Amino acid sequence: MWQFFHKLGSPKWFYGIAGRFMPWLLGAGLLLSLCGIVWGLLFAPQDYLQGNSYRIIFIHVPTAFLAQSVYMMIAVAGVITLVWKMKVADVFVRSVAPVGVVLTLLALFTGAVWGKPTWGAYWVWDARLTSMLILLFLYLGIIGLGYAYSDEKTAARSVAVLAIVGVVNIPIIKYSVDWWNTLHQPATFRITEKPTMPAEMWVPLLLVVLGTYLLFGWIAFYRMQTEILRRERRTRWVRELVQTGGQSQLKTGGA
Amino acid sequence: MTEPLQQADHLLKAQRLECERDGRTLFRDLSFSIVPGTLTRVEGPNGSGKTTLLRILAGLNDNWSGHIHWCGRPRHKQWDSVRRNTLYLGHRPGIKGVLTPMENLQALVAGRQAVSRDVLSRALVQVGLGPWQNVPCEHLSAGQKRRVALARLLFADEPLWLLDEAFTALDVEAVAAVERLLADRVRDGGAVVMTTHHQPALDDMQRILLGHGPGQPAAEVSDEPVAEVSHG
Amino acid sequence: MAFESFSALVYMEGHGPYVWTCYGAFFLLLGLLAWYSVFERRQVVRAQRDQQPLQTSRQGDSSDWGRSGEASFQRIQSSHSETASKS
Amino acid sequence: MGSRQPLAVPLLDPVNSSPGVWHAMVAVLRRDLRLSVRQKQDLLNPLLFFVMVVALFPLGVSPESSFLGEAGAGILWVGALLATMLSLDHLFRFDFEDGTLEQIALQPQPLFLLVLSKILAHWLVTGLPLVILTPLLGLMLYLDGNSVAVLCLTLLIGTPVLSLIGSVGAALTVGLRAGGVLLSLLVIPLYIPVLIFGTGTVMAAGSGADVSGHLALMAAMLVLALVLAPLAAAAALKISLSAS
Repeated sequence: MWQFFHKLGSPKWFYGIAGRFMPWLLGAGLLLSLCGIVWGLLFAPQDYLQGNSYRIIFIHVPTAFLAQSVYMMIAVAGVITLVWKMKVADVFVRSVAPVGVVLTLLALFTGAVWGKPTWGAYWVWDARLTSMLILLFLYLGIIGLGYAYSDEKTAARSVAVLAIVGVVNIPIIKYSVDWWNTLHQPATFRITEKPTMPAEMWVPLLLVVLGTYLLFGWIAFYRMQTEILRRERRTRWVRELVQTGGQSQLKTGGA
Repeated sequence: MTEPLQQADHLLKAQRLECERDGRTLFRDLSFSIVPGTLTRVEGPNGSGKTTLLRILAGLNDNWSGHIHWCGRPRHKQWDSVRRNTLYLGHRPGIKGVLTPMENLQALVAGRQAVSRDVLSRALVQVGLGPWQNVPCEHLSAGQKRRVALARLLFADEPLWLLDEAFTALDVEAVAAVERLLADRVRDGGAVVMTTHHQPALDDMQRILLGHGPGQPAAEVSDEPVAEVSHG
Repeated sequence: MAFESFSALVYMEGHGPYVWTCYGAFFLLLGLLAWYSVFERRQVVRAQRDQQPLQTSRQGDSSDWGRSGEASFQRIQSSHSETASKS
Repeated sequence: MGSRQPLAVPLLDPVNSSPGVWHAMVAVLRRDLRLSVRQKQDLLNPLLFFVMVVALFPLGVSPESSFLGEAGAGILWVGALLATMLSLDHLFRFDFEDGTLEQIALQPQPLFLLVLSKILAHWLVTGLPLVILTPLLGLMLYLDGNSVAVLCLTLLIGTPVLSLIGSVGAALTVGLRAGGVLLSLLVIPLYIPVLIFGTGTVMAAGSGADVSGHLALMAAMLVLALVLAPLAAAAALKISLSAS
């Protein structure tokens, strides 16, 4: 276990192992999410309350879910950065924070568009949307702080502290926003709870959720590889990789 | 990692220190020990990492790798003792302009040492600030402000002093006086590590030589030690 | 199949524009993210390739002007002062 | 450890030879208070800012008593929040720049306790005056007596939380030359729960509900911030010092 942990800290080893996983992540991710989306759009039955607009759920919930869990992952990586000083953890934070922003933006956008047919306005100060907006601020803070420091180590450790402080705050923020707006809809879907939706609705949703997680894994690995190439550009293995590895290996990360 | 302890007569021992800053290696494979009763001068051109080294020794900078031992045991296991037994004076020594020399000293010393007002007052007199004791420091000259900071050395009881550019802005007599103070301290068994721009008139100095200057990109730093300790 | 015809699928009883906008944004943004990531990778690799010959050639060339870090603080004769002294 | 020559300058025992933690904390507090008293601007600026921001709302939105009575608590809370936030950048910056902060970090006492002292000093010179000024501004915004009392109570519990959370942001940005704007970006999302509970409590009081539960919740937030924020701020300060 510890050996594995130690190895994981080595950018070179991580570069290789990520390359081996990526094709599978990409393939399975695309397959699952496309299946789920097609099922949800074409075959799932209409919701008796919201009509067809509920079909936005098949992308709103996965992006919102993922946006939140990416923030948690960043905080976990922050703990690893501070405690074990592992380089790869920081590479993860750097590469993944922009992805989190994109996901949060998507969740906000789809939520707002969904709001129009449901509530009659594009923006309603609904608890979940407001929480997502605050999450966006948290992400922007992390990115802003990360780019403010020119020294990579300082940036990494500062961002780690901020992410941990943010993650301690997320439950408080969620609770306070829920309290502030008690008129919100109950959370649509939780893995741990028995779903109240019919299976024809939640199975495709589950597919898309799983698929986007896998796709996130792929884009995270891909971006991490790029970041590693950038950071380790002075090392011999990166030089050799760039010279002898050839384009194809670098683009897909080998396999 | 832990080697068998040798005679632990050193206060501080650094083994294979390496420090990289903004992608540039400042020093590598730097080993030395600081023994009571010695004066060590860190030497090197601008940008070679003298201040960084002192900050590492003080425990302010932790972007380094290697081993630092304090009195024979790894330093990170005994921060309390390290902090209490090390006095670090940076080139910005923490003197507030709106406070008087007396108030400044009181605030700086409060957490370290129980020193009476009387002692502080005598220290200020002896660094030549007797008449200025109750004048806000913003009205003092740069050299006088430096004297406020250095007044701490007149009663400091820490065995290890780390002085970064302690002589800046002092006039010739003051420099000589501080040099005498350091020599006395070393004779009494204290240890001093310092950086200075002038060549101090002190015999029996240890030297830590750093770097060849900022022109060297990190990629080209060879494996030969860029730093060494010689006894002068 | 929840829809009887293609046009019913597109129209979705009036909710079509909202649903399709969302899906459009989803694919567009994720596509942009993927494209940008590939673009970044190419840039990094290209920068690295362009730099390598430079780095290897530099190693032997120690006389490279201004790289030794030694200072002489000699005054520099600027062309302006030169012409001024001539006239 | 074998035979060792006795040192003429002995090693000091960190516990017995240095003044206690309490003494050190009081010294830090005293210095900061003294600095604020000598530099009156630090003391006055947040207050003036608070008053002016609050005065903008009747001018910019509506001076009707119906609007102000409804929104007054929120306006005062937002004003207090912004005033606190503006003063945060100075919390560590001057100490960082003149070397005081490294001397504090090198003291034998735990850094987070000394940081707590600094935060307390910050609250005493910014948060507390805001609370004291609130009844006056509350009257100008047509708040009734009960609401003003509850508002003051929420600010009394809430402004220390603002100072505590803000100290983490200040510590993270102290090494940056233009850290002020970034500091706001970092701190605002963390301030939202405090704001929500603060104004929510006043509104609940306005509708005649019992607010002791709300106040207890705010007190719990204060305790949590009191325990965690100094630790995080101390960690952040060490990072910032390490980079300088």
